[in-house]
Amino acid sequence: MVEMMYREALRRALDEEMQRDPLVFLMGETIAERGGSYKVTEGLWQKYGSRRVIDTPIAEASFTGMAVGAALVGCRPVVEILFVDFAMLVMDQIVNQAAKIEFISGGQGKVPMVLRTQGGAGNGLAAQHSQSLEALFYHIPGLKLVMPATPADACGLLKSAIRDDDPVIFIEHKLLYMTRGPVPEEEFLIPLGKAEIKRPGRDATLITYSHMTLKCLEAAAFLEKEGIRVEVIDLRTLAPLDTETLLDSVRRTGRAVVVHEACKRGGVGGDIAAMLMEQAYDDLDGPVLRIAGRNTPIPYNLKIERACVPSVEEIVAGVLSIL
Amino acid sequence: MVEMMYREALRRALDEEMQRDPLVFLMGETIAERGGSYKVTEGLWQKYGSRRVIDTPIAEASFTGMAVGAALVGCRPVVEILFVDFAMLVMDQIVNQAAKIEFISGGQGKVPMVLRTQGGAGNGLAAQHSQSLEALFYHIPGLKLVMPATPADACGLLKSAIRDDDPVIFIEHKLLYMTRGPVPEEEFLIPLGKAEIKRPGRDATLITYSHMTLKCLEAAAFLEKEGIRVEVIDLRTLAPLDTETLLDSVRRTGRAVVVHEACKRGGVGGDIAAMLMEQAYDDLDGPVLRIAGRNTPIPYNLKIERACVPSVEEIVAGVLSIL
Amino acid sequence: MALTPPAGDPAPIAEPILLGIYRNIYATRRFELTCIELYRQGHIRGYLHPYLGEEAVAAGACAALRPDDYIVSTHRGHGHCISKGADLSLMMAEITGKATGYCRGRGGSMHISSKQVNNLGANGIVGGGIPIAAGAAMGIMVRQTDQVVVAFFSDGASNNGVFAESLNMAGIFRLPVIFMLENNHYAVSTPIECATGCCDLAGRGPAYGVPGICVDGNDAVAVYHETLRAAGRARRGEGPTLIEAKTFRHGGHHVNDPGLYMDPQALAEWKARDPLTLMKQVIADPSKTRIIETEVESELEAAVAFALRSPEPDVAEFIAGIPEH
Amino acid sequence: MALTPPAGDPAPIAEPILLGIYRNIYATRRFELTCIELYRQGHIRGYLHPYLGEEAVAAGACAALRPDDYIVSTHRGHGHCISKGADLSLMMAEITGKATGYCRGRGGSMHISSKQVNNLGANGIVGGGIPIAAGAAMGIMVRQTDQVVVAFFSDGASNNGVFAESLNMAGIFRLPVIFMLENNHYAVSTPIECATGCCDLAGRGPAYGVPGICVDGNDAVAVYHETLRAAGRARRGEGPTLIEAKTFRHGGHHVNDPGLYMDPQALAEWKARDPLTLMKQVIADPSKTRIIETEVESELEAAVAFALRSPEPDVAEFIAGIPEH
Ligand SMILES: Cc1ncc(C[n+]2csc(CCOP(=O)(O)OP(=O)(O)O)c2C)c(N)n1
Ligand SMILES: Cc1ncc(C[n+]2csc(CCOP(=O)(O)OP(=O)(O)O)c2C)c(N)n1
Ligand SMILES: [Mg+2]
Ligand SMILES: [Mg+2]
Repeated sequence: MVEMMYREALRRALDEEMQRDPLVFLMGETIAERGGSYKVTEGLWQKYGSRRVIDTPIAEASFTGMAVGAALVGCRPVVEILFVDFAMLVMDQIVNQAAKIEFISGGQGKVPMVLRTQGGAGNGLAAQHSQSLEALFYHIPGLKLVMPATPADACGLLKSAIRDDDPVIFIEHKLLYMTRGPVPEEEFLIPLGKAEIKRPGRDATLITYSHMTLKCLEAAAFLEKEGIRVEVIDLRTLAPLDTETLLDSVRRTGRAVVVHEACKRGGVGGDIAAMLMEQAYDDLDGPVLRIAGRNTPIPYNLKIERACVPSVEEIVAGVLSIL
Repeated sequence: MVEMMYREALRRALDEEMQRDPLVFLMGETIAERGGSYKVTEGLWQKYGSRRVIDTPIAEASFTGMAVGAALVGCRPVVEILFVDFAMLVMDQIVNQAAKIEFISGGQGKVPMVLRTQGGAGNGLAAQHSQSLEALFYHIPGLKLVMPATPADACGLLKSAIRDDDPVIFIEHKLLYMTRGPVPEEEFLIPLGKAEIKRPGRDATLITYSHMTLKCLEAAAFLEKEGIRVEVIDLRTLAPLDTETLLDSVRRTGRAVVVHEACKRGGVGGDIAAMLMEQAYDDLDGPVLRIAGRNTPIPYNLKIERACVPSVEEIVAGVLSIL
Repeated sequence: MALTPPAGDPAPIAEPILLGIYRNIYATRRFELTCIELYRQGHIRGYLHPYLGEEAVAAGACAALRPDDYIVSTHRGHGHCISKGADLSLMMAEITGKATGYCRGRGGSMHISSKQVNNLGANGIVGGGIPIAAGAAMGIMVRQTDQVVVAFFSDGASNNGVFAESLNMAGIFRLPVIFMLENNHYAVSTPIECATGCCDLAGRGPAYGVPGICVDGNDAVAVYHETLRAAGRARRGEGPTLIEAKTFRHGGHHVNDPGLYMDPQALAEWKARDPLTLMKQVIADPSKTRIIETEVESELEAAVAFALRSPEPDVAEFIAGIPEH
Repeated sequence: MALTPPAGDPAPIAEPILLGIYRNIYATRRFELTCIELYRQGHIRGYLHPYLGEEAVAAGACAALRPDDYIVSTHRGHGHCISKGADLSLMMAEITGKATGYCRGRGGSMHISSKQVNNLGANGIVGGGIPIAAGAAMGIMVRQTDQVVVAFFSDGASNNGVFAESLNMAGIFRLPVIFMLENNHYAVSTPIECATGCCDLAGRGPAYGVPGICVDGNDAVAVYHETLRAAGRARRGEGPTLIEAKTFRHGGHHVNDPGLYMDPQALAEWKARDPLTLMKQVIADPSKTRIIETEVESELEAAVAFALRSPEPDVAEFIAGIPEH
């Protein structure tokens, strides 16, 4: 194991895959010489040149559409959309094109592209740079959706995403780039579609992903001191959803809380809660609780921004409320 | 009461509101002289002229952005996006602009616009002209979301949507335009945010909206013959959600099924089911069931297209399965 | 039928190419008329946008391409697919929604594609194919082959932002893509004069650093020569070209649109310059065109028979293929 | 400070207008430097994109507008807001996230707006404001007033599709909007030569049927005259104008970007033509500029004091305002 930052782990994944497969290439804004706003692609332009690390104009819709086209002719493009908020400019290319082409072509065409982007609140960037919009992709058949929380997951899942033959939406979190964690020294892959029990427990199951995994682990550590052992499951991949791991855990613990930063209304938490109810009703000792972002755009001021997303205290209180 | 078609009822709403308020105007593709693809705006250009019934080029992103701008300076634009699938081209304008401006301006700006569009499968129009994408709007704070099922609701709700000071996404269904129903002769409004019990019952609650309302009513009529009395609630407005009417019904019946045409994964059904569980767990005699579209793009061939969305038989079977 | 262009510069055009162009114009014309008939009989559902009157653009352009070159098509895409060499039977099966069609009955007319002939697909989103074409060209750049891509689209799409963006990016990356703007003067019922204040759409090329030229879209040979020239530039790494091919629909926007809004005089003038007739005049020898016509007719007859006797997709199999979560 | 232009044609420019322009350039310059300081001290969070070096564009353009005209701004928007006449205290309170700010601390620098002076708002989405501006102009058309709208945006945004679409639509509807393209030659670190193959961005106007002109963006008086002319056309129902104002940032893209990638020679040349100095030379009388400077300094001092002593938004109140479902 080596310690590295989340962003370094992402860079390593890109580097290894570009090394391995000459058909992998990167496209995005100021990702080349400048190495990207969050420094994920630093050094790759120097190593792979301008044919494979491509700076684009501010034309998200079309360069994402171009990734679809490049994927259709056999490449494996990885596009970077600076903020998931800006992914709203590429919804046609993702929802109507990337997600549909294999289907409408009856399997003739494949779109093995990855759209890397980044979301979440916490830096005072206000309403157009702080959203959590994964639910919009989660609902679209034909897309895979990955949201890693740790450097190791970031590396292993990004590699798998690049090798996957479906379009993969890969959403990072702005507060995670500088976090550190152990990553295997040898090359490794983490399969898409597998959740991970990040902390085992028996009293309740906390189901979460991305940055909220860290908060759930903190909450679990706190609760442990009170003698409450909660299991923390990091989904890692949201679509396809690892229902098996979730059902298995909930059947053991009898209680579940879904935690995410995105707004509660219409968030993926509702889908997961409903699925658990439908499939494990008799094993549950009470309703599945959702702890999620408030139903509001994110404000600029840090104090009120903080009030928009779940805190460790809220998670703790939520768990206590259902025991 | 007069009998009219859904599309006539929509036209009447537009006509009455344009008559009443010179700041209401319409924008869209071939809506003027040609009266729109689904004939909703027929005759309005002739009556109100090219300054208020405006044909645009195929530039959805920008004409929707223009509606935002026109709303900001005091107008009440109603834009038509031919298919909700094409709304994917205007997500930036809706999610990042229309839904955010009142908030980020601290209330200085208001965006009283309506985006009328149309969704759903059933006509062999395939994967890019048949989607049900309301969940994408449902998740975004700052938007209202209306999906009427009957001519009367279409008329009364569209009028309220136009008068509302928030951006309203108003989604019609392609299979409803030619359906008929009674509409009050006198001018009337239906408030946003109020569900309607379209058929009272005591054995289970069917929660639905848009075209599925018709199928649920059919299912309920069928079940009645078996002596099963299901209550059918038509949400009409999805956001804000009329939780009160839903909770009240479910507390009476003890059983709930949410039915929608959109894909189950990440659909609004999960949110509603989770909300009911969270708030009425003790009144429920079992899990809230979701009957929804399959997790697939819609194919062209009619036979397999039909297999993608819930049928009356499936709804009947679903209700029977939870009794 | 896929046609191989002569190597080198646009020398006097060889007869097999001319015959191939005629074949594709004729096949498209007859294919479209047959589809309209099948639509009226209920064998075709959904949207059907005939390419009638515009056949020379696809036939001329594709004649200048190699089989391994790509095209990207539109909602009005039968002509592109045929001219790139697709099989009429597999096309017809798709358009009638059969399991044997190119897309297994899932795509239909509006989404027809053929991997076999490198047609990356029609598109139900106006303008949707333009960045896909530029991206295929970028893929070619990454793979370092000398293929080219032709993006077909019409005047309506040219007012959409993705056209400007893609043109601009193709220019800076010198992508091997040809933007083939089929200016048929209408987007549904909206005449181009009402959709833009600019005169020649080809003029948008230079605004984004891309050469733009106009060509008579009813003259297949002219389209062929311009495409060949542009393809040469693209293969040599000299970047994209915007070609505005001026043409006209012979009828409404789709099968159910009588197109009454169309300017009758303009329609008559364009019909007088019917691309089929024009190309027949180029060939000059009626015995040669007759052979082609006979061949096409029997191909088409076989295609219809194949489509009509083919099975629809199996519902249970379809459902079984859908992932549960 | 909002400035009223002289009625009629661009006669020799009246002194109060010149002084007003100088005031706005100076105020913007000092405001930005103060913001950078406050950012370093931790009073400002998030993104801060200074308008340093570009002040003459907003000052010149807004001097040609009436108070009831609208502007639409960008992420680099302080200069637009100041030149349209906004209150420095309410601006500074917003940028420091206070409840007393224009947007109640919810918007911050990137979303500053002021209804009071008809600034429809800055935008965090590059290009996001362009259709909004065209739409405000359409609103004016519907309401039948003679107001105009100025859309500020930069070279990066001009490569986004919404620019092309909006330009085209403004042209066909003859909307009273002025597209003020602040070509500062960079989009973050990307020089404009790498982002497009075309030379003068103003040339995109004619490609969409809209007149396009270039102006020296560091010469506020020149910007004023061109804006006045365009506003006159717009008010007379003659439609939109694209004005490309060439200018240059005096530093990096945002407060934390040293801008090392910038061409040092070009930077030196542009700095030698500092819009503040140029405008000072126009006024010529140092006693007059000194009075303005003193006034601005005390306004600014008051603004900072107001901002710093203002309360932050109340959390409980904020939460109470959020709808439950
Ligand atoms: C983004 C989008 N907007 C609107 C439509 C509806 N529509 C289908 S075809 C068409 C007209 C297209 O005009 P043009 O690009 O000129 O193509 P043509 O039909 O002339 O071949 C329209 C508006 C669509 N399919 N996609
Ligand atoms: C749609 C979108 N893409 C990317 C960004 C990130 N971004 C912020 S400012 C900027 C550069 C904008 O360049 P330009 O339009 O020239 O404006 P300038 O900064 O020069 O004023 C970028 C890429 C964004 N905010 N919005
Ligand atoms: Mg056309
Ligand atoms: Mg710039």
